[in-house]
Amino acid sequence: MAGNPFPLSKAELLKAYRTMRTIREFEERLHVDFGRGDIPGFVHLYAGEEAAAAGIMIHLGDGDRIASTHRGHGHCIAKGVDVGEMMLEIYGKKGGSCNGKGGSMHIADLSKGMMGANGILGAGAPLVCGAALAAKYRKKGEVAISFVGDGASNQGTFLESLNLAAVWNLPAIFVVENNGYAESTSRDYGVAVDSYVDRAAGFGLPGITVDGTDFFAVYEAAGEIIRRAREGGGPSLLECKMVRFHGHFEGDAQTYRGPGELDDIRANHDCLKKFAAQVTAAGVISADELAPIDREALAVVEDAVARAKAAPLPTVADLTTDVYVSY
Amino acid sequence: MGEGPATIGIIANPVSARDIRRVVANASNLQIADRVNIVLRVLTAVHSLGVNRVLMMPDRGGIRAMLSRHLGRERNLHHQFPAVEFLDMEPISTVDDTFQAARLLQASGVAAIVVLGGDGTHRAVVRELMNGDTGIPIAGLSTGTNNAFPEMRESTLTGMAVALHATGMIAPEYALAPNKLIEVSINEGQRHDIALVDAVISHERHIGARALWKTESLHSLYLTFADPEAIGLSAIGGMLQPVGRRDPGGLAVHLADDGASAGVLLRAPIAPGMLRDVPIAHWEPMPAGQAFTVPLQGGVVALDGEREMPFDAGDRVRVTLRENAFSTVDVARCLHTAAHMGLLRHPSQPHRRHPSWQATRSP
Amino acid sequence: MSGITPIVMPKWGLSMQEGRVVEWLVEEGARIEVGMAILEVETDKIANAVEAADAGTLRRRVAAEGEVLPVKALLGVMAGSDVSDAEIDAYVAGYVTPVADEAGEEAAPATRFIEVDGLRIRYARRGTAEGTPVLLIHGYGGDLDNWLFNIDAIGERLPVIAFDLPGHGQSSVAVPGNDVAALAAFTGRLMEALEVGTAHLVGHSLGGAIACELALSQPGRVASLGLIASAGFGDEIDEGYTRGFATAQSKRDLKAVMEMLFADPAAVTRQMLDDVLKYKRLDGVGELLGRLCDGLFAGGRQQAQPGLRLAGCGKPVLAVWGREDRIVPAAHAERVPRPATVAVLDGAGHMVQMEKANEVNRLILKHVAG
Amino acid sequence: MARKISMKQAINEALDQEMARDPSVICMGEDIVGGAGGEGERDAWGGVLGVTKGLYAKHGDRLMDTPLSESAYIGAAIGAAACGMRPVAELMFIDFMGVCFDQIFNQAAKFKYMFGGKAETPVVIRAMVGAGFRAAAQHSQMLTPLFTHIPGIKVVCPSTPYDTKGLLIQAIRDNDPVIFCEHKNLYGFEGEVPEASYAIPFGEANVVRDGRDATVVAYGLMVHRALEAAASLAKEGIEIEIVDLRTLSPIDMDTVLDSVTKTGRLVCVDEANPRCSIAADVSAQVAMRAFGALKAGIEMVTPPHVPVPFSPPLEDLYIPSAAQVAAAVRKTLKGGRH
Repeated sequence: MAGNPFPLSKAELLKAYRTMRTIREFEERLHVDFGRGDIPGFVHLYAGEEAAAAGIMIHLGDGDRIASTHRGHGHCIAKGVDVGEMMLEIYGKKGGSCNGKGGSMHIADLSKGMMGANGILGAGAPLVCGAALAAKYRKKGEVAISFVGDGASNQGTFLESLNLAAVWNLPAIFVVENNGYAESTSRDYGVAVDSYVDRAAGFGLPGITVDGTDFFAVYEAAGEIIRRAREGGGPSLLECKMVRFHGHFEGDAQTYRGPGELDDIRANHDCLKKFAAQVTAAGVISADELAPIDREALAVVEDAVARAKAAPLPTVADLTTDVYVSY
Repeated sequence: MGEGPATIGIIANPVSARDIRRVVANASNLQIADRVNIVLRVLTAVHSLGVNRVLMMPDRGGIRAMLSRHLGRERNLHHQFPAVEFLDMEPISTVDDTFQAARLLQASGVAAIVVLGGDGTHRAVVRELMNGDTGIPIAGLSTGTNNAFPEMRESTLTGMAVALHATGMIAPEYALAPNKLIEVSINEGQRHDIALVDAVISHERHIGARALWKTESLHSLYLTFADPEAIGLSAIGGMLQPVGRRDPGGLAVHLADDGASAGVLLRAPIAPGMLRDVPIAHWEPMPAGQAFTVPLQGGVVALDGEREMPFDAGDRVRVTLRENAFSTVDVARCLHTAAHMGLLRHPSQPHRRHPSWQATRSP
Repeated sequence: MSGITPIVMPKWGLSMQEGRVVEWLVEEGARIEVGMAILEVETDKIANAVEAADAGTLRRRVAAEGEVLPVKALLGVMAGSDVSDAEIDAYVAGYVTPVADEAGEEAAPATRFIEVDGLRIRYARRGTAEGTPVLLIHGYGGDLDNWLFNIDAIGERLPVIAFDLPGHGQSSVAVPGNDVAALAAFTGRLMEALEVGTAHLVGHSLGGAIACELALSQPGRVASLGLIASAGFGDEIDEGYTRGFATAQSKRDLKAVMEMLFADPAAVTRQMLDDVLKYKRLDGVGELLGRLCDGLFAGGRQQAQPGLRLAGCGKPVLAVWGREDRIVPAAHAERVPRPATVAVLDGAGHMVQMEKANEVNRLILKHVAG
Repeated sequence: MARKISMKQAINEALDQEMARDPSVICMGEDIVGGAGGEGERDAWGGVLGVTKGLYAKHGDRLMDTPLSESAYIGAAIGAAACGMRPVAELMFIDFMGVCFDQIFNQAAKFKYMFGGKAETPVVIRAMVGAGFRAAAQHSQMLTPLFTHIPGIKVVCPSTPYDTKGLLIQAIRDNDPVIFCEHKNLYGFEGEVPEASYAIPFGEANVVRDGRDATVVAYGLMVHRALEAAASLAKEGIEIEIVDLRTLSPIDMDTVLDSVTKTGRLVCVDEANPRCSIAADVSAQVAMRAFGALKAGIEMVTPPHVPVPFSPPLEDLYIPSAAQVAAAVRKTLKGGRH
């Protein structure tokens, strides 16, 4: 095989694969540990959706901001948030990304441009308008990206933000991660016009729909959208049609799905399998080169879990820090 | 036909006109609401002319959900529609949905298939129909980005023409027209596909966001027809040497590596909102049945505007034009024939607002 | 109405418009000597005693305790025994608080600004037109209102000029330097700008050190030195005050610091704190005071002691301390080179010119009269 | 010196000076410039009551008119704050908070704590508060208790032009989100304000009147009602001490407790509805922490627990009056254990 047919170097391809594989291992491990009762609270897993996070975030630097959703682990990892600190946070331990005060739904690391997973659906969109406004004042070509699910795209905040971003011509990008379900409710029921490109069009924004399980489709579309925003072309919307391997939250039996749906998703729409097939078929990366990454990702996650389990819990002294306390 | 209920199929692609050309070239986006309205107008038209059953492709892109809501409202208002049934399939929001729908429609024996989409959607339907060899005609409605193949026409009129054919009011020899296509074969049929308008060879070797719009990557174009009024990569041929939809043969265009080595530098509308200078090396007629071997070591074949078939050095890529490959409903001829024959004239029936038309065999 | 002497509401400072009668200290019919405290009056800034300017008998308390009255309102009547009660009744009934007089006085703004070396300096001119002027120099963190009980009293005899040092009061928030020499040099240039050739310098605390330094470096500008709780006579100074004043943010913190200035902490009123806070909150003041504190009082020690070099300077020197001075020890009075008039007053702290205003005013007037 | 300006001018001056001092300060809001996109005058309004008039000429595009889209632009202000800007967003009327409340109480208020102290959200949201404008139930509320309930938000409600300028400057420099409540009936109120820039620290109540007989705690317009009451009570020989809270979060309970310890009696005056109000909060704190000092029951003077009515006589009845404050003081003086 002569040459690399992809628009990324081999090293970049390996990095993208590592990102996706790390997310997958992280989420699958949480699925198991949550089931065992090791993890407090709610977790919402990103497994199955990795190609979107990886395909978009590979274009970004720390100065570019993202605001995530309740299903934010994948965005965090792809944006460069430390996996060990994330695991500590999810276990509610000291030293976590938020010192145990945020948990799964609120992991943030502003030094990495990660403005937080968000427990309020649709809340990230206005924040991203602000981040994009700040970027516009800074004039360094930074962009800001709001992730939103198909369900939360019905929130007024999201729709208002499309308008605000358009009228202020902000370097803001709205990524709709359309996995077909708002919690248990199908988009067929909950979305009057099940096209996010149409919603963008209603505000005069260009929109693209891509197969969110295809890393390369996401990569190329996101690249164009981000370049456009960096150069002053203003906001756009990217709809990634994708699949969710797990339930809305852990513990969700997913009885709302059709028969065989989950098996089909895992068999035929696994973005990691697709990626591996594409790069091996092209002869750029061999299966032998991917295997060590799989092992390393697993090791990273296992190490993070071990450290998280061993880490100290916050104490009463932590209860009243990081906020001013009146009387 | 003409005996029993006349049935047609509709395949409406919810995600055509959604690709990256919205961002890079201000291409239009036809909203789901508009696509649903187009379908509703087709339904009204075919019902008025005697089609009382329509089979539709289900989708997860919003058309089925909105259409179902709208049909409910229309029925509340006592508007008349044919029975609309969604095919028994689980949509997965890829081109496979179109393949499966075409397969099911073919099996159900519909008289014609109305297709809403661009060149890519029509290609997918035809590809599947080619496997079945039933000769079911299609009628295209432009709802895509590049719409060289489907004609720009009000959907009501297309629906009328389809009904005139489906009910047998106009015989197939008058109602239908033959079409060319291009077959692409890699390694003697190991991989095989078709194009309705253009098979374009690009140096790019990955599929990515599918749409092809970077002219510097183009190697050669194989065209079934080349219309100066068309948009898309076939416009390159259209501006060099027009070849009609119904003319015999096609056109092969070979691009130069750069402007310096080009015989001609041609400015062509290669996508909506995008004119580019394309360096042309030479072009030649493409007689039917003659295989052209692509002299490129590794690249991708884009079919009707979308990257589909990557190939490596050593892969043997051959391109062949086929004539009379499949049928389309000739809307213009149907409507002119109907006018000429007075098919839509009928005695005044004040007590019936919605006459149910009896199929009338045409001369 | 010969023989009737009115006791009126005094005007203490530039902004006083009214005062509240706190307490009468003398019974009707009692004999009053010059300088005797007759009654206590409180303004929004400070409480003080109204002292007798003339001798006589208190015949009538006109103002009731607790009453708020404008400046120059009639508070009481002194008269000899030859004056009848009816005459006093008639006098009280006919007394009109002279607002017109006040309006005339206020027609010119109480303070003005002058630019010196690019700094905007607030100053006030009071007193008579003729004579060698008295220049009042306040201390670290103070302003010209520190002289509110003194400026008009001294002004009865001589022209008086008070000003806000650079970085203080309403002058620009900047200083020509963080040491006594720079501030003295600046004061000399201010005198030049104000066209004051020679003046009696009266300085309080840091202002005293500035006056000493000016007397040594530019003796031609100085007629005499009046040094009130003066810095410059040793290295001791209370760092808790100097640092605390610079850093205090809240009214609560500031109150504790300000109370160190007075023998009687109750002298620190809410209004006084508010005024100081208004100054301290201005952008840059906190940092400026910090730098000034670092320069003047590094390590909690006075860095310059020009007072100790006054011997043989040939200028008449008056030095006054409050015995309970907690900032600059009253013991420094002993270090003032003789010949000099030295007084240490009981019942007063560092702000002796406020707490014992009448005594300090008498000492100054006697001193400048030569 | 001794320059007198209105509260409205004080706000304008604070914004002007902070924008000049710090390039990261930006202002946004509906019609804060006015006339955007039209063919008429730019800076047509300078805010619905002209508070920001003239700033556009000096600071240009750092003042941004927004669409009528409170969730989006308040959220954007918060997002920009989290990314290094110091936005001052004007919400016109605090009553509009309902449409963007999530952005304030779930986002801005929480970031610092929820992200383990690693995020700052230095945003100021200015809004008009208070009744008396014949603006009825949706443009007249005193919603301060809604915000004091939420940890992480600072809440300011000044009563004088001097305080307004210093507190607004502090609000802009503060690293926490601040709800800055401007009483619309005080916009025209004049007072001495230094021309230079200054900041008044949060959490420091101001004793605006000394008195020995009873403590009256108030904020905003109610401080002036308390002062009116004080003047009439003084004629009866009753001297009340008035504590202007100035900032409601953080709240300076120490000053309140000091005063109550001195006077032994407390009247809380609040323009907010009585349930769970600032008055109720202060009363509870004093009862809890200074019960021994109290010589009589605590009195609250608030509107009735009804929406703000429109008809002028009804609205006048709604707003606590000086007479009501004086009556409450007399009542607490009559009652008592000593």
